[in-house]
Amino acid sequence: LSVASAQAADVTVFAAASLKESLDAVVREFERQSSSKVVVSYAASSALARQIENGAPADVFFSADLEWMDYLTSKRLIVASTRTSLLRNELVLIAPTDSKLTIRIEPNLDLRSALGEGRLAIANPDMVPAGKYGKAALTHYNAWSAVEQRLARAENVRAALLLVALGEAPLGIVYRTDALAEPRVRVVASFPPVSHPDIVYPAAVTSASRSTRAKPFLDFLSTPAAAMIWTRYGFRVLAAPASPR
Amino acid sequence: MLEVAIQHRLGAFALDATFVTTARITALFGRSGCGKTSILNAIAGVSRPQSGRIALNGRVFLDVAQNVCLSPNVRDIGYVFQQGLLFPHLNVADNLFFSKRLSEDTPQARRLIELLGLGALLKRRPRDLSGGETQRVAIGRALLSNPSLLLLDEPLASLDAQRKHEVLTHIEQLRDEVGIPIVMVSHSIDEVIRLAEHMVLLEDGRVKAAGAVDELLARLDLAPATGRHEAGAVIDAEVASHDVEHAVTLLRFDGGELTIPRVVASPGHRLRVRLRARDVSLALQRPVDISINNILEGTLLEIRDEVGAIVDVSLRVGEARILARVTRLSLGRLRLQPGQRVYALVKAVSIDRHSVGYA
Amino acid sequence: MLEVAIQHRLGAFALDATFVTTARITALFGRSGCGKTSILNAIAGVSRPQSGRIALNGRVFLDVAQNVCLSPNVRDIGYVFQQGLLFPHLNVADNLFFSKRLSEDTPQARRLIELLGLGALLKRRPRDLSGGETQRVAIGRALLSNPSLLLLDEPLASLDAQRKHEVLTHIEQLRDEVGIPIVMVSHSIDEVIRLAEHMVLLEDGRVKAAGAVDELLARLDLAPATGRHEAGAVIDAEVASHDVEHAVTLLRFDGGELTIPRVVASPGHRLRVRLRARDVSLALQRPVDISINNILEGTLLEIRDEVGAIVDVSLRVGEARILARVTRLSLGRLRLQPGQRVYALVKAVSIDRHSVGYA
Amino acid sequence: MDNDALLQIVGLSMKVAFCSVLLSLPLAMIIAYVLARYDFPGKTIFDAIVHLPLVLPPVVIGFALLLTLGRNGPIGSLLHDWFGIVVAFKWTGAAIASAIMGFPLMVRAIRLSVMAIDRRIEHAARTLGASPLRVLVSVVLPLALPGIITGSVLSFARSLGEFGATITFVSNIPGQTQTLPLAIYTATQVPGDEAQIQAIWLSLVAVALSVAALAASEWLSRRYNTNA
Amino acid sequence: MDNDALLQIVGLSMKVAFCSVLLSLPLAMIIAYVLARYDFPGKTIFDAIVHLPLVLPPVVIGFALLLTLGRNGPIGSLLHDWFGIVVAFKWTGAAIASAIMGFPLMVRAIRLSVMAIDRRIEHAARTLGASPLRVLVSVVLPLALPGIITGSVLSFARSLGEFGATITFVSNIPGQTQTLPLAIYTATQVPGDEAQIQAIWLSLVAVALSVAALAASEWLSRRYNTNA
Ligand SMILES: Nc1ncnc2c1ncn2[C@@H]1O[C@H](COP(=O)(O)OP(=O)(O)OP(=O)(O)O)[C@@H](O)[C@H]1O
Ligand SMILES: Nc1ncnc2c1ncn2[C@@H]1O[C@H](COP(=O)(O)OP(=O)(O)OP(=O)(O)O)[C@@H](O)[C@H]1O
Ligand SMILES: [Mg+2]
Ligand SMILES: [Mg+2]
Repeated sequence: LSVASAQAADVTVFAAASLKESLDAVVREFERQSSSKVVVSYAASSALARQIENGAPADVFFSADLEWMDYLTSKRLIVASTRTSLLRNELVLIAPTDSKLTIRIEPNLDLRSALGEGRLAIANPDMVPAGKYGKAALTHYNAWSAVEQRLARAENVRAALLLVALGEAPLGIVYRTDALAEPRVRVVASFPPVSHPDIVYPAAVTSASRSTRAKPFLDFLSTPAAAMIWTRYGFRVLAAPASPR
Repeated sequence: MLEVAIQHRLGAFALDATFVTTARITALFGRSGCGKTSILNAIAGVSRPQSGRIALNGRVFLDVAQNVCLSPNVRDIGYVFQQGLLFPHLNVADNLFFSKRLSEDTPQARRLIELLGLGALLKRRPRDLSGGETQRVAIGRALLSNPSLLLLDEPLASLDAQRKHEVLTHIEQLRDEVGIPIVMVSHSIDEVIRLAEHMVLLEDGRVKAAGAVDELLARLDLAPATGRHEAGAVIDAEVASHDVEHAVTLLRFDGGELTIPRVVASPGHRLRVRLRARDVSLALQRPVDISINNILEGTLLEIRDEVGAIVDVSLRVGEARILARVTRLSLGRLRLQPGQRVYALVKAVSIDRHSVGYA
Repeated sequence: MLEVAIQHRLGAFALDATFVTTARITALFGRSGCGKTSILNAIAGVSRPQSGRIALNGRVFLDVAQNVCLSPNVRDIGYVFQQGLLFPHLNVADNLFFSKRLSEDTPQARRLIELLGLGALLKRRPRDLSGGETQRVAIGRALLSNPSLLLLDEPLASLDAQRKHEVLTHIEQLRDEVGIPIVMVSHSIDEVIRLAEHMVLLEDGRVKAAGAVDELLARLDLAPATGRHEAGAVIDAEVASHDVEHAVTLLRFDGGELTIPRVVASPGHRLRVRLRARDVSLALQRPVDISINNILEGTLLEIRDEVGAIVDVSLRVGEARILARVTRLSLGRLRLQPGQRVYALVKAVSIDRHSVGYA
Repeated sequence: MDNDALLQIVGLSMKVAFCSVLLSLPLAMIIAYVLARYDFPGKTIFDAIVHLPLVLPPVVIGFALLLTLGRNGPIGSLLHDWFGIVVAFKWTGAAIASAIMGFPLMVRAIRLSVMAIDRRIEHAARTLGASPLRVLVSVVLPLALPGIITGSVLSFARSLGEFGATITFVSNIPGQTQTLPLAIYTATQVPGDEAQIQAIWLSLVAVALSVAALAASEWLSRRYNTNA
Repeated sequence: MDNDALLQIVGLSMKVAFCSVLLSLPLAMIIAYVLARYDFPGKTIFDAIVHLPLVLPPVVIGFALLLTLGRNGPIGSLLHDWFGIVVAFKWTGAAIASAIMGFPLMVRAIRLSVMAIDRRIEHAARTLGASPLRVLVSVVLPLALPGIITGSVLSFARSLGEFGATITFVSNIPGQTQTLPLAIYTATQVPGDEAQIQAIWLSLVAVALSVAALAASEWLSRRYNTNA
């Protein structure tokens, strides 16, 4: 084992799996600047929330989903005052890079005919945030009932992305950040923010945290240095740096 | 004393066997499927009869009524199974010494390994043994467990004559020196006669007859079961002297003298000698210049009338009774009648080691 | 004609056996572990020798040099394995008819099932059979495969005498009626003598001697291997007449006549009669008034000098040679010398079914 | 969830589980036999490939399936172009995923039983004129039955619980590919008591199915038991 | 991912896999023996409970573990209050999760081998004075070795691939609970070629580990083979 990993972490972050790449980059920057050690446990927001509920040693919860953050808030498992909505993402319609499809997002959107025999790849709209946003957007354009039977409901947004990347699905709905990172897909269209609830990534320090570095880390996530990284990965930064207490 | 009284059903087969034996060696004899193995299994405790009682020298192994059933491992029994049943994962040495009652470097163990010819096989796995080798290891394993009762289920079936003789000799020694009682199954009446004193004759799961081997063999009603050609009589005799030059022993009994190939027994020692009817001829006059050494004078007692070529005739020689087997042709030719004075001719060479037992 | 010439190594054991036999029944004889089963395995094709050749009536089963090795299933061999090896998942009937060569309702099959006493067991699983029952099913299974060569590896080891006799009779019938050649392993020289014509004597994986059974048994150098007490001679005789009243048969051979218990053979038929040395006594004068029926005049040829009580003596009776066994004591008493005229006394009752074969 | 939906899920799960067992059984038997009986160069590697579905996270297997059996995958495109067969997003795909996930379990169980067979019994069958194929069918298979039953039970049970590979390969389409484990998973992903109760309820259904499968297997192995 | 991190993940996975096998082996042997040898009322239910980890989606098992062995769970709080032991979110918890997931595989394999043992061999041992315990240790266990080895290999392999229960129960904390399958999963959650290459690379490591385990098991079973 390397010395670095053997040393106990100063901050343990529980973060949604879809944040992996960008958060890793931010963490590296934070570690460089503050010479403290941060470890991140990536998993589904739901699992992480349940773990925090059951005594997980998390200092910071960084969710892709408001609902699970609300759940923890209601159980007083996070320090409400530290909760911030850090990032915003965009919902896009994607197709394989070589696809010739062109679609305009407009009322009475006809995705059904664009799909042909294929399916629309989307994260499970019953539970996964990206799916829920997608369902809201399609409903907004009266397209939901036409495609409801033609969905490829993936376990998460990455799986939906992969379905499109592999050409299994001619179209998919994912976050812009995902679409940017995957060279085998191209963005066909973006869903205007009005069509769905705000896609925000909330973060907070947990009530159980005893780490003195937790709050500084949370604050670092909204520093300009961090913001540069977030932007590079396609996020939009929402919050201004919180003032130290 | 071994007391067995058990009842058990196995499918269509009903075992209901009761016998008591105080003999050093008891033979279970009967046709294939008559229940011999089932009885040994019950005695060893590897199967549990539905009802009954088994006790050895007063120690109760099983008493279903009292709900007593000793575990096989505390019954202290050496059992040579019909199928060998070696431990396939252990080599021969580990099989032999599984019971841990004797260690590999006791003289006793070394002698037995030598006797069974297992010295070169000790590191072999059972799957690499021949049929006879397997059987010998099974015998060795049971004997090395230093049992207080030995159960042998056809242990000699696939041994060659020489090895069989050696093992039989060893079993006799165990019987005589160590005094371990033995219950054995054998299909060879020769083996039974040679070794056993007591015989339990089984038929279809029931005891058809039980008693001294000689008695049972002399009973003509059991002939179909025991094999007719083995009819004979046993004489109790005393060692008179040895003729070292000719390697013969002279025996005396109240009907006369018997010359037999030399046996190891000091003068005065009592022996049981089995004279098979088929080895005894009759003459009306004492023959001369004949190689037959034993010519016994006696009285013809009874002629057992039968159909076929062969007739068994009983005589009294002194106080002893012996049987002679002749053709019906000779019977007529010599005009043999009960009460007649006759000479019984017994070849010394026909009385081999197999026919002599220590009383 | 069966030709076997194989070499194989198994750990420390080296098999190197060559023999040719045209006999109807060939016996492999030898001590435990000498390689008998290994040879049968090679003939059946269940093991493949490292080098050598096996052929039956010109059909090559194996020729390692030519890279020929017939599959066991096309060799058309019935093999009764030493361990039975029944199919544990099939009931007795399915075991018996596994080969599908004969169906359950042929008279042949019914007769065999009857003979082997398996009628009541047909629906049983092998695990519910006794030792002897297992062996009988194994015999039945091989016989019902209608083989053109039968291999028997101690098939009678755990059968009672009566069943053994019945099975032996059946095997003799197969030999005589169907003409299936048989190679058998047996540790009982009685069985070998009764059944086999040709004998292959094995020692440590090598053929120590091979040839006609009688020849081999008469060779004194092989006595330790064949068992001394079985020494004897075989006489070729012709059925002269039957005495129905006394149930005996009169045989004629060029040294005289022999009375034996009745056999089923018409006058003129040639028989082979085995006279065991231990059943033959000698006299210098022709005894009278004696129950012994066969008194043959002959010339003493040779006295095989040995230590111990017993001496074997060979005589010429006509053109035939017979052996007599007497004590050294009698030898001295009668002052027997080669060239002397003697009478050989042979009890008729000692010539039982086991001693008579059809030539 | 209403009764119809539940029935549909259970029916689909049973169909997928049965078909996955039937699908994998023949190949598993062959491979188990080969692994039990033959030595060949690269056997360990071959064995490792058989174990792959166990060793890799199910999601990876799902991806691999997608890459090979998907419409653009090398095998998937062949199937589609030549036979018009599409398995992605179909219950057949779920059965394939389950079959693959249960495959190593099946192979190992059968292999264990084949290795326990006394080869001399097979030799006996050969001398009785049985061809190698007949020996396989009439002797080896029946004697390996305990392993075949155990392997089938394991594969069936695995199928009832298979989640990662299935959802990745054929997605989670109610009525088509939403098997019991997918439904259970979906229920666990929603906060709140109601969803939790539903998850527990569905789990009990899965347990009931497995009890039925186990009872059937016990009955079978008792019926064809060869070892007292 | 650098070499140190990889080594750490591999080391942790091996530790977890080994410990999970060791952890489950004794109990699996006892349960396999009981299931192979005894009949009792409720046996099928008991058997079903043993199969539970196979039948339910791994996430459900992980969730159940979290609820019972977590710090607030009935057993977890006992462990913590009485012995100061915490397994949730520790590598020990990962080992427990793996052990439970591999448990039915282990039990079934051992049970299969125990059922193949000729009971008369045990009887022979009893007549030679061996107590039931000695028979178990000196006869049954060695003769069940093929099943024990197979069961251990399956459990080990399952541990190398276990994802759902582990990530749910102990989360995915690098250096503490991030085993190989979790690392592979994490890599698959990142789009793009680089991450995909990393996922494949990690998968190959898992395969290499399983090849090593299989080679070891083959060697073991060859060494102690009782059936020619
Ligand atoms: N795998 C093996 N490794 C080493 N030696 C072996 C192996 N298999 C058999 N042998 C030896 O080969 C010899 C011949 O065995 P085989 O079974 O042919 O004997 P057999 O003549 O049939 O003896 P038996 O009368 O006892 O059945 C024996 O000494 C046996 O120990
Ligand atoms: N499980 C069973 N079901 C039905 N019958 C059985 C079962 N086990 C044994 N038998 C029958 O019980 C009888 C006695 O068997 P046992 O093994 O005691 O015979 P045996 O006298 O030892 O015979 P052998 O000399 O052939 O070994 C046999 O007829 C056998 O068929
Ligand atoms: Mg028996
Ligand atoms: Mg043999």
